[in-house]
Amino acid sequence: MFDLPILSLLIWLPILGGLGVILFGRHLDSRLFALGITIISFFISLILLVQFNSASAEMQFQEKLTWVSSFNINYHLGVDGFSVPLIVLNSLITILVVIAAWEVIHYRITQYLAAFLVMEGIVNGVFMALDAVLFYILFEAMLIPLFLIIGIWGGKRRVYATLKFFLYTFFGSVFLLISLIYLYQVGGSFSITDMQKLPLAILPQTLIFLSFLLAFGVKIPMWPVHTWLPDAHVEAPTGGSVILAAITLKVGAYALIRLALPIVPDAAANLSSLVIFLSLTAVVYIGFVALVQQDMKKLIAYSSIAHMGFVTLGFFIIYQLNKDTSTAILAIQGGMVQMVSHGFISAALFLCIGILYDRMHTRDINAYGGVANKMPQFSAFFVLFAMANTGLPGTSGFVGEFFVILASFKANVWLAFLAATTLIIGAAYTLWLVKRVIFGEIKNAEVAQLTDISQREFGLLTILAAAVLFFGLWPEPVTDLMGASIEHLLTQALQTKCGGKMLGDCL
Amino acid sequence: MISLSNYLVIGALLFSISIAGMFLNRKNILILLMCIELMLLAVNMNFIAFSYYLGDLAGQVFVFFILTVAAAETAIGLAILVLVFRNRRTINVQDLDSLKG
Amino acid sequence: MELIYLCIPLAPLLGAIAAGLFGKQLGRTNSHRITILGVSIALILSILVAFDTIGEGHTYNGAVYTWAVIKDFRFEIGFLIDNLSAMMMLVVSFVSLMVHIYTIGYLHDDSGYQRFFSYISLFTFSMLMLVMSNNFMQLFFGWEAVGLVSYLLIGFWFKKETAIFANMKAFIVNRIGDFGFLLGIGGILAFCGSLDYAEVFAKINELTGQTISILPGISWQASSFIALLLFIGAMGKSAQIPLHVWLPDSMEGPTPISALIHAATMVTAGIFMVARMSPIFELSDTALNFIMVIGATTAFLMGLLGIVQNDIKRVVAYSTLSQLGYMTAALGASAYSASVFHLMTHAFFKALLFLAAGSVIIAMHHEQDIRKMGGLKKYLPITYWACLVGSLALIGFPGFAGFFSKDLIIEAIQQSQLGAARYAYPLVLLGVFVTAFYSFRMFFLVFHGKERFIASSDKHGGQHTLPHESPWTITLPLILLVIPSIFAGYLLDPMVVGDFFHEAIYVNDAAHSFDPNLNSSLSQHLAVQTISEEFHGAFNFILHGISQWPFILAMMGLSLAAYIYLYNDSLAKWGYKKLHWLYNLLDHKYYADDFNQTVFAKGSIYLGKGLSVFGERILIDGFMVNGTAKAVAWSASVMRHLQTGYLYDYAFVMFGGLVLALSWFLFF
Amino acid sequence: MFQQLVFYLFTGVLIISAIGVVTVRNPIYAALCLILAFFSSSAIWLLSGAEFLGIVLVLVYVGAVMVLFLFVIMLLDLNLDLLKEGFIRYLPIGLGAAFIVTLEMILVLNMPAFKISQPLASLPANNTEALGKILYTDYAYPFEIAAVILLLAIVAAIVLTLRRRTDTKLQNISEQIQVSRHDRLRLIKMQAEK
Repeated sequence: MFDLPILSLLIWLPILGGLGVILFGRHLDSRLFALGITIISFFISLILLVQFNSASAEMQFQEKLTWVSSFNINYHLGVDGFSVPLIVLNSLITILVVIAAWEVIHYRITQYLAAFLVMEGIVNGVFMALDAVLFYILFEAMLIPLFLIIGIWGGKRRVYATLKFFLYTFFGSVFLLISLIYLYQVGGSFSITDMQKLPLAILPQTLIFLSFLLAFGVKIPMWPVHTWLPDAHVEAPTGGSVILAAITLKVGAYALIRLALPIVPDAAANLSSLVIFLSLTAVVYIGFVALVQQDMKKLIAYSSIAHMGFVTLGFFIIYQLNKDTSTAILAIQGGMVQMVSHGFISAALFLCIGILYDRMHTRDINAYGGVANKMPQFSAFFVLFAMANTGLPGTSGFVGEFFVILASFKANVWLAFLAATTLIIGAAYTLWLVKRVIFGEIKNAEVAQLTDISQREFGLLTILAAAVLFFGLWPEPVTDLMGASIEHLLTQALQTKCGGKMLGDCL
Repeated sequence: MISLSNYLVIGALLFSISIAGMFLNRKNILILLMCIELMLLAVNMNFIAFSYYLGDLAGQVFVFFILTVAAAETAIGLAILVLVFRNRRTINVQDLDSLKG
Repeated sequence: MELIYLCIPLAPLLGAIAAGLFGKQLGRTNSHRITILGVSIALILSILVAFDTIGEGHTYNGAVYTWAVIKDFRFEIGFLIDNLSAMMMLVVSFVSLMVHIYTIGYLHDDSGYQRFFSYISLFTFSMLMLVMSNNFMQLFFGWEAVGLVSYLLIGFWFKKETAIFANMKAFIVNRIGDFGFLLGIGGILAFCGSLDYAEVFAKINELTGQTISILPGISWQASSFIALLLFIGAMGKSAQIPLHVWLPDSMEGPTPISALIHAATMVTAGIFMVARMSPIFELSDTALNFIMVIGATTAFLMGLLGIVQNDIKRVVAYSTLSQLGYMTAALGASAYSASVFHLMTHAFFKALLFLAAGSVIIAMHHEQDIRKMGGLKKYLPITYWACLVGSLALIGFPGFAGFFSKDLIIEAIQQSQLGAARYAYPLVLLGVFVTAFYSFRMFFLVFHGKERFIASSDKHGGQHTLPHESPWTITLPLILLVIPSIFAGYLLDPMVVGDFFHEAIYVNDAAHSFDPNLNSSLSQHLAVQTISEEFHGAFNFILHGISQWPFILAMMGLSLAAYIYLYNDSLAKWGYKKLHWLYNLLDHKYYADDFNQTVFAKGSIYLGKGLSVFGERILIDGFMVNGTAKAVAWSASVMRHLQTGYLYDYAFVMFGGLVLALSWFLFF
Repeated sequence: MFQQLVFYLFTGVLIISAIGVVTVRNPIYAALCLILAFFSSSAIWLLSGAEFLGIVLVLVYVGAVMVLFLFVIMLLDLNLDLLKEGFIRYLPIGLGAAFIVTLEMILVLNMPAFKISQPLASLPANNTEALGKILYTDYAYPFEIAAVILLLAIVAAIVLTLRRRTDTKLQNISEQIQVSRHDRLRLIKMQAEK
């Protein structure tokens, strides 16, 4: 049992399962088959979680096979405190997506499920890869299933959305590849851990950092390279939106932690103001933009961008703290918890919108009103998730924002001030949405025909609601899981690599 | 004595003539194909000359291969020409502009 | 004992969960039984705790569980039980129980019956967590949780457009306060390194002398800055100007919650918070001055608004605002104990007033306009007497609860040596007159005079059954609340004079005025202590009070109201004509709502639209993203002309290349 | 001396026939001129010791390729007037281009490396044998590839020009045999006519 290559299993089981669904989908119930695969992988990820030693910052469960020996490329996997929660999150969300597709997707359901299974495997791989080439390939491969999901099962303007999504993200990645090759040229190894130890002068650091920022910033997405996200969300099917918001966005932020901060700490320190500026712009500017959206999915998409702004803010505020390690840990914890929490909340909100869309076939806010009259259970869930989205204490949405705001106060009052405006703006756009959709008199005949959520939908939302409340009331399990890894990260991220006297001071 | 440059001048002249031919007969694919043959002949001529003056057979081997490939090229070229004519009833180059951007 | 502490909030929570999740299965009766049981347990245990804490002097400070540990920072959920929290627990659970019982009658026919019980039990839980907390984070938890429940309850009748507008407004305005509060907490953590009350207060003196740089070159005292930020939170929750706008609108919710949340408990959370954090506020005269100005302004201006209101609940709501202003002003005068004392008495008599108003509303079949009432005295005797007691307590009639607490506040402000006191004192004095006037205006209009409701209903041609007294579920809480509304004032001796809160509240003895020549012997923060020294029993306090300005002003207000509304209402019409501009100003609530709607709400939307159109669509998507695509397409459309498709052109280009390559070879 | 005479003679013929290829109006004449050019160059090659290639040039080129050319020219119904259009117009350009190339080539040929008047080393006496030896040993693989290219060219030429006529009444016997009942007969259930 313990000798199983558990990480490889988490990658290849869903991928092979996905291929299996395509091959044998005609002969057996593809939904049950896919569900089985996802549940098994979820249990494997739970085993990973249980066996993971959170006291150690080492890469655990390492697997290493030679892949291309002439370039020193290896199939090298390993997990630490950053990867494990995201892997579990990914495995869980994929189950939900499969269940969410159960009665809703009629067109080529086998391929639909297969795409999600493959996606799960690839994303798990991204979270585990310790080899830069492997990482890059998986990072790019992730686009393919998502591209297909939006392009085949998407809405009317899906072709525009997919093209935009693909070109946008691909544009960023090109620079990533160049940087990785440069690092290989200098250090002679594609191993990420070797790259983290590689001393670099400030100029290459700056260029590499900018390329990382572009590549991962598009994925996160950071302002101003975010405009693909609302379009992609609007056109994506419900499952696609859920995966996009809950998982894909996390990959970018994870990559910042895994690559940008440890490999180029000096450049990150020098340019942290830029990233913080972009993050705060995301929080404030995007908040106002979200306020006026007429499309529910667009609104939630914009709110996702604003929330991810907290993640990047948390990651980069550490450079403004004068080496106050405790507060820096608080900030990174905040960013990470925000990622996990946003995974649940955005998934839940997109599922909710999907539930409404399945019944009304429109996402226009004006077409709704008084849904609470007809769907009381749904409304209760929706209000709960909306509140979580506004960062209400007791829900997971609060934890990350709380930590990040506390940490940024230490850095600068104004940073905290701008970050905390999300309390007001976030409440404004979310509650206005709730007011217009959920409350009020029944607006029209279509709303009057609505039926409350089925047991399947109830189950889905219950799982997410439980997760949201659990981590809101007791985030310690997550923070404990990451504690050691974050301290390790800080030693790398706050240490100069360019031979200067202090961080970022390199001649 | 006949020196190497004599041969090379022949090659150069043949080459120039074929280039002039391409300009002059720009509408007729057939003549264009013949000009290509002529051009290859010029190249071959140089190879043979170098082979002779440097005492190295490799030049002749090259000519051998060029002849082979040129024969194949002519065969396919003419086949395409026949096909074009069959479909368009013309081999006028001016009418063949499907590649226009 | 810890188990008891834990049970106090958990009992209502379980009730809330049961009624909320299984309301349908439980049915109406079981739902209210189970929630009332939960709150009763909380009340009984609170009484036990109160005896233990106040009687025996046991205090408790400990964690329930660790919420998260991040290196040096510990975030815990825990309880701090001392006299202050014990008293608050008592008030909360008592008023909550009254409201629970009252609701049985009030919402008898409502379809959301179980939901309502679930909400108010949840509220009780949140409020108890708030007052029992031993750290800032849990305080914030409770703070936002009561905001959430308030949101849900204001929008309880979610079909009503005004209600769902009001609840959104309430939440967002509260969020503005929370925004400051959260930043204040950030400051606490940044400077003290902990969020635990005990640890923070132990380190609080390190704050003095520390500065926060606000702008390059401008830095503030850290203590003032943090205190002000925290107070912004209190302003939101306790509805102080300019964040008061949500409270009148919140009257869209059912009356029981107006009594529980928007009068007795939640809105006083801000007062409680400032009192709890007295060690921080004591460090900053700036903050105290600011608090006193805001409080006094609120007390007077909001009272004025009460005069022109015709909705019975809104009159009470504005009186709540005004009373909250009194409490806040007292906080500014460092008279924390007086403020908390007033908080307690106010909780009782204002809950009483609201519940009585609710009783009237039921009797009038949900008619809330006091101009359409009148002469209800003979139909609603119990409500009448309850309302009378409440009003007397509110205006500070000697012997009633409000007299002691309010007099104390006014005295404290008079005694205060802070600069703001000179501004605040006249305002709070005038406020007394105003309070008496609008309270009895409402009282007389509702219970005395002509029975105008008959006329109005005749006009509509409807058959109007005469109003009759409410069922016992409604009158019982009224009667039970009458008792503390009269007698709670006599706790003055132990609570304020007896240094009841000495462990919970800290008054800076050493703080002296800015000007050492002014009055060096008297500490400017020691207003309460000064009063206490002159205190010789409750009876003497009453006797003393009768000869003072507050009493005289109150009687003047009462008499004026009686004269106008009982004998000569032409005076009101005269005043209305003469002071038309003033009436307009008051009727529009100083145009605060209009201002907010136009500037903030519309402004945000326009800003959002502008950013959405200009920033997103034109600049980023149009220029940067699609612009790149268009640039590529444009250059391709130019370049394509190079592709003529003619064989000889390609050959020509090849030839050109050949010549160039050859030339390169030759000449370079 | 005789060698020189022969050389210049064939060179003259070669150049004149090459000019003829590009100038004559009729493609058939052009092809015949090309044949003449091949003949004369083959003679020059023989002079310079490449007997095998000289013969191959005549056999393969003149014998096969040029015949193919002539076939095609004669099979196609060409409009010669159109094809010759613009000859005069492009004459200056053509001559100019040829002039530039010749000029540059002369400059190239002026390099000392090309100033060789005597063979530096002599080739083996039996040209065919020597060429065969290295072709089947050192150049075995290129030789094979050349063979494959030729095969490919044969296949390509056939495939390209193969015309499937639809107006013939050709039988597809295998299809006829494999036919089943369902392909030809459909049973319909219908109401009886009344």
